[in-house]
Order: sequence, then structure tokens, then C-alpha cells
Amino acid sequence: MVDELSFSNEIANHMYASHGEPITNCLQCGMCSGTCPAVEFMDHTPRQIIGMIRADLKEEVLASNTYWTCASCFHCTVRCPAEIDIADMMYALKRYSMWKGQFKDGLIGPDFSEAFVKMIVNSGRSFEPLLAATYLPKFSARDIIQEGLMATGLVLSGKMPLLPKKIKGLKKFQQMVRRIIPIGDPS
Amino acid sequence: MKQYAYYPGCSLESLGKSYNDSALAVAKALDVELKEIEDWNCCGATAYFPVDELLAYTLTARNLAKAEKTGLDFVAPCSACYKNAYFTNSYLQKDADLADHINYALEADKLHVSGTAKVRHLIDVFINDVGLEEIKAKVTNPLSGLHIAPYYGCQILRPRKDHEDVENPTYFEALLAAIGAEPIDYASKARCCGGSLIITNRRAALDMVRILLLDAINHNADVIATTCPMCNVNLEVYQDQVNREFGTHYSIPVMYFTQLMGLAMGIIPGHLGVGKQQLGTGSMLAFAQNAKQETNQ
Amino acid sequence: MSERIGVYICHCGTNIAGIVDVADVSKWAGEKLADKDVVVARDYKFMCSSLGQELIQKDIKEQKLTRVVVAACSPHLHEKTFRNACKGADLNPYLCELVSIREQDSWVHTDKAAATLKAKAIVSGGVARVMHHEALEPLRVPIHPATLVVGGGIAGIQAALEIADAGFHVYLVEREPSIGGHMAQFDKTFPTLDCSACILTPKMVDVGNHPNITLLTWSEVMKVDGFVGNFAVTIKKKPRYIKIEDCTGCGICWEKCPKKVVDNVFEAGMGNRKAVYVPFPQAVPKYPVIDDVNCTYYLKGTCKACEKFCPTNAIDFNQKPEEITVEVGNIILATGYDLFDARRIPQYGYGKLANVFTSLEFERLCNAAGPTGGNIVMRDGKTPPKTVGIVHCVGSRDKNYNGYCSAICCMQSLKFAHLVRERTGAEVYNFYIDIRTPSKGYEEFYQRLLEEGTRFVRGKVAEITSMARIPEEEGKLIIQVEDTLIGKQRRIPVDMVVLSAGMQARQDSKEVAKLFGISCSADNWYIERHPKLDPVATMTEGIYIAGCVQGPKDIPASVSQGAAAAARVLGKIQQKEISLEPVRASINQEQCSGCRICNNLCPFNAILFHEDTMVSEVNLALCQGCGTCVAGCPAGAISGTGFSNEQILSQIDGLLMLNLSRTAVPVES
Amino acid sequence: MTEEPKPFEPVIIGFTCNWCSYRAADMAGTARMKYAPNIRLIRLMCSGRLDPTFVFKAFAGGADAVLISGCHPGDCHYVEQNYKAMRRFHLLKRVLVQMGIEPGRLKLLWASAAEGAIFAAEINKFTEEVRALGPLNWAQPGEQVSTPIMEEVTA
Repeated sequence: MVDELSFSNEIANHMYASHGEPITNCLQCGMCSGTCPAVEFMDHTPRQIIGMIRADLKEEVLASNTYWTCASCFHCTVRCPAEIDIADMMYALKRYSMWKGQFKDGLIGPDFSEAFVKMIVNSGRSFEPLLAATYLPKFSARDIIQEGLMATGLVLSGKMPLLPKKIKGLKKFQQMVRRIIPIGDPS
Repeated sequence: MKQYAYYPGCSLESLGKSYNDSALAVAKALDVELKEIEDWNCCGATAYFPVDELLAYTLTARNLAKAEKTGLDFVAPCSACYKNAYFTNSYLQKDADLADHINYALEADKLHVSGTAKVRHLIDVFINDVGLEEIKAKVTNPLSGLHIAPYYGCQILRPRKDHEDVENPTYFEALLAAIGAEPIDYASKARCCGGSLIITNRRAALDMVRILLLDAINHNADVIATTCPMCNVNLEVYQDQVNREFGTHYSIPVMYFTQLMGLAMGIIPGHLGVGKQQLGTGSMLAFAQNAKQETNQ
Repeated sequence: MSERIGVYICHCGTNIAGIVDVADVSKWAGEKLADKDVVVARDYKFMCSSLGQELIQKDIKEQKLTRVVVAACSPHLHEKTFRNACKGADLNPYLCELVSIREQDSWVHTDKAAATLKAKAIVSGGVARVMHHEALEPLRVPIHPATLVVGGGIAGIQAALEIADAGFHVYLVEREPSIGGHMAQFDKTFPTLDCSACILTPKMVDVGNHPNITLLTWSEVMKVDGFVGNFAVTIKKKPRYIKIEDCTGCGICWEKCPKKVVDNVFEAGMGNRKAVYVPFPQAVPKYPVIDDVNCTYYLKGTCKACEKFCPTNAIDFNQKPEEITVEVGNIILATGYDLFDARRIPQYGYGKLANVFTSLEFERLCNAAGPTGGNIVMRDGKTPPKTVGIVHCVGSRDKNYNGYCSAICCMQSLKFAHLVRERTGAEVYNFYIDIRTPSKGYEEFYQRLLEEGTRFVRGKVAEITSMARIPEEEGKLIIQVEDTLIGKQRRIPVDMVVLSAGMQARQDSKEVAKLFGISCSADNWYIERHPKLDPVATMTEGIYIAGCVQGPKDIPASVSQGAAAAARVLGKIQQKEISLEPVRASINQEQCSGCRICNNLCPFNAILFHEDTMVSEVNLALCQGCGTCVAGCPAGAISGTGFSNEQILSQIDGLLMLNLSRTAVPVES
Repeated sequence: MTEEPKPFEPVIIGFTCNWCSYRAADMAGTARMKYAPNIRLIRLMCSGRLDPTFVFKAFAGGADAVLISGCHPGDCHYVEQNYKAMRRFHLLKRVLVQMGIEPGRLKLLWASAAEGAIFAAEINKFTEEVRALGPLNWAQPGEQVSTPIMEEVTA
């Protein structure tokens, strides 16, 4: 019988490629949370998340919006006195929760990332209007109107193209991607 | 003529078109040739890492591989693209295992990456390869008296660790001074604008934008200068949403550093995509004109 | 030749026995090495205990042992112990070999079988080696009774006084114009809050007046020759431009001097001094110094105001740097520390935001003799702060800067908090990661601060900015931090910030260490001989360290170390002479071909060439016993006592266990 | 139960100087840092004492590898003698190759008294490298190297 890997170890594994120190080195000094520009919008501060991972509070961590609220600005990473790559840890948590398909309701992040990648795989380039389809449903009516207003503004100002671009070597490009993640034949 | 492998990145084809136009126009004027990497793909900004780290590295590596073939430095005008390329490059130099995985995937596209290309941001090329003196010499109508808030943002600086420069960089100010403008000194110049959250967590992002605008305006900035399409769009396009959200009345033009350089170097505004801003840059144009007349007198 | 060897395996409690099967090793040695002249092999709980030593002595007498091998801890710890034990039993101490099966075996390996086998190999190596040991007599060198103390801070002062009071001469060298060090800059000392100057200046005066102390301020050590007992130290006396024999220290010169200079040393940039100055009123010696970098005369060639007004004609603009050489037997290094440069953390705004102060600046601000006469005011020099934020751990406990804890910042910050409340009644916030008060009366002081109502916020400050987001923040310094005890990011507006900058090694500590032939840790603190049992000695005989040069510490600890180092030196002096390891090279005149290769190999010029006989000879007084010439001699004419070719070659045999079987024994048993 | 074939365990002779590298080893011990038991140390006063003969003797005696360690350049307790060790090291490598011994079996390591961790880590690394090289197939184990060779070397 194989004994279960603890949550903290799972996350450690997800950070295998991290270029910082392991989160076991955390002093709980709060430099990350003090620095974070998005912290007011997080259920838990980054420091608390580290503490919760170390305490193996898997459900609580996955239920938190903290790691989906990380803006990847890496300010915590460069300031951490224990040289932990905290922003990278947030990515690790995102990957983990997408892998488990388990995250807080009402979050746009997961769908967005997935849609984004799908789009790239299909065209090789990113294209805003296509994306909108994926996240607008989750927006409140008010948000949709605002997005709409903005989008029209953009189109008028000639910033938003109306046709998607595709790269030429798309076939080979997709073969390349297939060597990393399983993708079906592009639609 | 200096040559570079140019990676515009997706945003410069759509939202950041004026950045692309101005970048090419200014490069031309500075005798710099930006040779676009053929058939490049999206680098994924911050959106791949949540899905698959290796994929994120590989997609960037494909562009690096293409740049390596040319033997030229890899230049990105978008800070997010730059950051991805810069760290993918340095990681695959250090991490042989990572390099192997990436190259296995690249084989499918008949490509190989070794991490030999130098990864640069456009502003670094202008400042360090062309040089401030050279730029000064090209300035026909200096933006004298124009208070510009240089906005660095995150990805152009971090996660590098050379603290003095990462926490308090000054090269952008130097560039703005070189084109005759008055760079303002404000605390938020390297603070995150929330670009990557604007879709996924709009309120957080808008609040971050608000704080930046507040700080720049408190320091009497006439315009905010950016080095990244994400930041630029975020700071400019979302201003009225910020105003609705927080009952503020911000209205400050946001321009790419290349547009400002172009204006100072007397390039026709139309060629710089100036005027395509949603917020009136009329004042800006007028300013550039006056400056021209003054210098002509 | 046949010897009678005794082998002794130490359990060291479970330190060795826990991993190495000591019984097996001694049994094995007794049997397998019997044909190698081992007549007795024993294991014992603590070989270094008196009982263990008696055991060896008993065997030496009864079994007529001619050689002893002890397998225990590192020779650096107990070689002397066991050599003395042999001596006690009338066996020449140098016929004893201590091999390490603890530091080199049981402590670093986990596989018991492998460790036990390695222990056997090490023992067999020792046995093979000891065969070739010879009875030696230690070299005796007289110890010069004078001592050099480098650094005139509290640690150096204490050391100098202890030695001088014991009746021996001390040369005290100080780089600055006056002794006193950092302590002279402080206002109050924690936890008792007695005034720093009040307790320090009497000691400084004692140093100045002491008949046994030659005080060399405004001086630096340039060169150190010789070795323990007989150092020759070259000291450079920078020109004071003052004839001290005539100067009375009346102070007219610095009154009259027209040139104001910002004092970046003593006043930490908070105040001015003149171009001719004494750093502070109670300076020892009382003679001023002319700062020839800023003095108008040296810049423009005119002025000489000081000369005109000096009542005793003590000014001498023609003084030149002077080098003197002193003979000393021992050296104490007490060169102190540098303050961490808070500018290295831009997000704390020091140097950019006017009202962010460093701890040293704040000490001057509090000091009654300081630039503000002890008034705690903001940079404008008049407004007292209403709220003050004190930031702990600035540059300390942070891998981006210094990973270590600077030990004094907590107490210093508490002291600051108390002084601020006492003198201004301002609201005080202390931002800390952990409060560390591990000394007599320290925790009580912390309690007192809690009672005084000082606010404590647990969290490492992220940034300090003047950027206001809400009206309440206008015109304030905002300290942004996570209050980790409630899990919220807070922005706390204050009028003044004090950064408790940590301690770091002197910027030139590496060069100084090299000058004296001692080694630095990764953080450039000087390495003590043993972290617990020998904290003031160094690996180099005759050179001691005291105070912060060894690592961050507070005043009580520095004073104790100064006294401890002095005690060690006095002990050496009392011995009058010390015995040195007789590890020296010697040249066999018959075999020497006179090629002179060795002459250039020796860094101590200990090998001289006799033109008449055309052979080289080693000067035992100068030879340090490194053995490079032994290895280099093409004729094999040079031999090194204690480390002869025979000894090492047979130790190799032993380690490979060739002495008992014809085939090398692999690691697994 | 079946016997797993044991991995090859090399025997390594290590020479340390009395001031830096032996104290690094002591420190590794005091700090209980674990490393491979394959190395057996010999203490010299200085790495400058290292007579090339010692290295040949070790190989002749069946050692699979030899480690030479001393103070960092510039930190030598005897001013500059470790530089001499360094020169001999490079010379030795050349000679070893001529004798058909992989140069990878000889390693030079600078370790200060404070670098116990480095010392331990390097020994582990070296042990693995030597294990990869396999046993030294050279002189018959135990066969003494005849003195003439030694004289040639030292000369």
C-alpha cells in the first residue's frame, strides 16, 4: 500500500522547477503580504497561504481566491528575505487547482487561462474578441456593459482588429505543443 | 546600421498597434533595423503558467530558437514578452533537463534552442546601444516643460534581484530627460498596474490602476509614459471605468515612450499612432507643435 | 625493529559508539594488527576522562608500551590531552597518535557497517604511522611580555586595561583620532538606561593615563612579522599636525578654525566639526587632529588661523606620516563593526525621505551632547514628531542582505521606543519579526515597554513611502506592512521613521584578517578557535579576537570578551615561554646537492645557503613547518619532523589496510 | 530473498592541510553533515607538503581516487604554499594520464575552515564521479611502487 503524499509535498513537487528556496524556509515575516498590491482582494494573505500549505490545509487553500488574485508582479519574490519565489508558488497553486479541477466558484481565471491556451493552440496568436466569449458569461450585467462600451471604443479607435490572425507553420506548431500537453485535433 | 531580431508580440498587432508603429518609426530614425522574427507565436504572457509551466517555456523558446538562427539579439517591446523570453532563456542555459524537454518539443517544428541569443527590451536597445547622446542629437523639438511620469511596471524589472535597480531604476528618467522632458519622481513607478488581472479580477485591477493614476496626478504629471502594451492599455483604456468604479475624475494621457521619442524627434504624429489614444492627446500634439515653433524661432 | 603499541578506541558516549561498533574495532585491532606490534587494544566510554587517561598510563607502565594510538575525536580537540597522558607515564608525548573517528567518521556517516570499517582503516593507518614517530622535544620560545591591542572601542579598552593593570605593557592602536568606538556615540545603554558616556569615559581616561599603555590613535597597523611570542608589528602614525608634547588641548584652535566640515564619522552626518577637531569633548587623547583633506591651508595654501591663535605653538603643518615597529608577544583584535547601509534597501527611502533616520543618527539625536542637544526632532531641526515608527531587522535576517540576526537591534529599538515616549510623548510603533531579549534584564525591559503602551506590529516592513492615498496620509510617511497577527496589510502614517540597521563586518575585515593571518567566516566575521569552548582565540597562536569583530554582540558581551582575551594573553605571558610543536624541516647535509630549489620555496626565508659548503640549512627559529621544501627537494635530502615521508607513506598503507592483507579492502565489509 | 548486486564502492584517499581543509572536515563533523564514507583523510600541515609520491603511492596501493585539499588561494596559513600544491596538482594530472589513469581520479579542492558544507558536498560529488569511473585497473593492489619511479616523479 502506497501512503498518500501530503498536500505540502504535492505543492513542493509542483514547484520543482521554482528558482527560489522551498517554502519550508518561510519566516512568516509578512514581507510578501505587505508588498502585495492586490492583497486587499485576497481571501488570505500570501503569507497565510504559505502557512496553510505547511499545515496541509488543502481544502481551505483550494477554496481561497488568493492565488487567482495574484497579478504575477513578482514584487514579493524579489523582496522575500528567505528568497522564496512566492509568485511562482501562486502559479504552482493555479496549476494544482486546475489539475484537480477544484477552485472557488465565480472565478474567471481558470476558464480564462484555459481558453487562452486553447486559442493559442488553435491559432498560434492571441486575439481579444475570441477570449471575450469565454469570460463574459461570468461577468455581471454591469461589467458586460462596461466591457462592451470599452470594446466599441477600442474598435473605433482602430485598436481592436475584427479578424483573428493565424501563424503559417500552425501544423508543426501544434505537433510541437502535442509533445507537451495532450490536445485533440484543432477545430 | 544595427540589426535586431524583433519580436512584436500579439498585443502590438491589435491593442498596441500604435506602439508598433512608433517603435518602427523611431528605430528607423535612429538607424536601427528591427527585423521581425518570421512566423513567431504568442508567448502567452502570464496565461500559460497556470496551465503548464513547460508549455509556457516551450512556446517562448520557439521564438528564441528562431532568433538564434539569425544570430541577432532578441528584442521585445512588450515587457511581458520580454520577461518570458529573458527568463526562459536564462533558465534553459542553467537547467539542462529543462532544455532537453524543450528541445524535444521543438524538434517537431525542426527547431533547436541553446539559449545563446541575448534577450533585450526595446528601451534597453535605445538607451544602451543607440545611446542617450545619439538620441539627444536627433531631437528636433524637445518636450521642454512637459512633466512625464515614467512608468516601468513589473515585468521589465522583476523577478530580477539586483535590488537598487529593481526597486529604484532610473534609466527611463534619463531617456525622458534626453528628449527634453521633465521626468517626475513618484513612488509607484515600478508598482504593478494589474494588467494580468483586468479580465480575471477587474475590481482588483481597477484599484491598482487607480492608485497609479492617483500617484502620477498628485505629482502633476501631464502624461504617463509606458514601455508595455499591457500597462498602456490598462492605464489608458480603463480610466473611465476607474472613474465609474471609484467616483474619481481622472483623465490623463498615456503614451508609449516610443511615441514621445517620435514627437521629440519631429516624426509626424500620424506615423506614431498618436491621436489613436482614446483620451485626447490633442494637448500633447499642440504641445509638440508649440515646441517645434519655439525651436524654429 | 619491533615496537609495543597500545590502541585505544573511545566511545565518546554514544557519539562514536552509536555508529561505530567500537568493541568490534578494538577486538579487530587486537587480533589483526597483532603482527603489526599491537600488544593491547581497548575501548572505553570516555578516553579523555581521567579514568580513560589512567587506563592508558597503566598500560604504558605494565605493558611497557612504546607507542600509543588513540582513536577518538579530532586532534584539534584532544591531541594535547593524550600526549600529556603519555608524558605522565614517562612516554615521550610525540610517540602518541590521535586519529579521528568522530568528526571524520561517526558524525558524518549513517551506515554502521561502513563507518565501522572506516574506523578500522583509520586505526590501522594510525598504527602504521605511529611506528615511524620519533621522540621529540617541543621547541621553547620566549614570550615577549608586551601586547598589541587593535581597536579602541569598549572591547579593546577593556582588554588593554586588564592587561595593563596586571602590570604588563600594552600598545593600543586606534584608527580614529580618539578611542571610544561606537559606544561613545550612544546616548543611553539598554536595559538599565544608564548614560553611555558616563560609564565609558572613566575607562577612556584610565587608558589615557595608564603608565603601562602606549596609546597610538590616528594610527594603523601596516605589517605583522614573526609568530606567537615574538611578533614585530609595523604601525603607521598618520600626521596629526599637532605637537602633542606642546598641546594642552585648550580648544582655541578648533574655536578659531573657520572651516566647517560635516562629521560623517562621530556625528553620523548629523552635525558639523571643524577642520581641526577632536571628535567629541571627552576625547582621549585630548589632542586635536588637522583634517588635511578639508583644511583650508592644505586646499588653498593660506589660513593657518589655528597656528596664529595656538597659545603654545603646538601646530606643525610639516608633520609627515611616521612608521614605528613594536615587539609584542600577543595580539588582540577588537576592530568592531560597520553599520549596515540602509540605502541598500531603496523601498525604505533612507536618503530620499528626509525623516527616515538610521539607528546611529537617532543615537546622536537623543544624545545630550549631540547636534540637537538631545531633543528628538525631525530633520527640520525643530518639530517634534507626533508618531514614530521603529523598524527592526533592517538588513538583518534577510538573505538579500545579511542572513544573520544582528543581536542588538531588538533591544536597541525598544530603547529608542522608550526614549521617544519619555522625551516627546509621541505614539510609537515597533515593527518586528520576532522580539529577541535573551539576556539578564532584557525581557523585563520588553515588559516595561509593553506597559508604557508602545504599539507592537508583528511584520517585516514592506515599504516606506510619502505617497498618500487618503487625506489622513497627506504629508506623512506611510509604513506599509502586513500585521501578521491579524493577517491584514496595514498602511500606518507616521512623522518619523527609525531604521534599526544591523551590524556587519568592517568593509576591510578581509584585508585585516590577511594581515594578521587569521580567517573570516562567510559573513567576514573573524573565526574563533572553537565556537563554544574557545570564543576569543583564533586558529593562529598568539592572536585573539574580542567584541563585534567576532560577530554581532552588545556591550556586556563585548566587555566580557575583551576581559576574556586579556586573561588568555596574561596566561601566556605568565608562562614566560611557550612550547611550539617541534614540526620543523631539517636538511641532511650529506644528501643536499646544493641545488637551492628549496631556498625559493620557503615563504619565510628560513632556508639559508652556505656558499662555503655549498649546502642549504634550515633556520629552526624561522621555519614554520609547512613541509613544502620537504616535498620539493629533488634529492629527498629534507625531512619534516612529525610529517616524514615514512610516516605518511605508511599511513597510506594503513588506511588502505595493505599492512594486513595483500589486497585493498573495499568499503563494504 | 534475492541478493541485490552491490554498487561499486570506491576507496578515496584525501589529503588535507591542518589549517583550512582539515578544519572544514571537523566542521562538517561538528555540524553532523552526512557524506559518503568512501574517503579516508590524511592530515598534512599544508597542502604544500603534498609530495607527488603520496599520490602514486595511494593509487599503487589500491585507492580508486585521491583528493588534495587546502586553504583557498590567498588564505594559506603559510602565505602561498597552496599555490605550490596547485602547480603540482596540474603536473600530476598530466603524469597520471601518461600512466593510463583517468585524470578524473584526482581532485583539487579549496575549503576554508568555515566551509564544512562545501567540503561534504564536494566529497559526495567526487565519490559519485569516481563510482561512475569504476575501479582503478592499474598496478596490482598491494604491489609496492618501486622507488626508481618515485625518484623520477619527484625529480
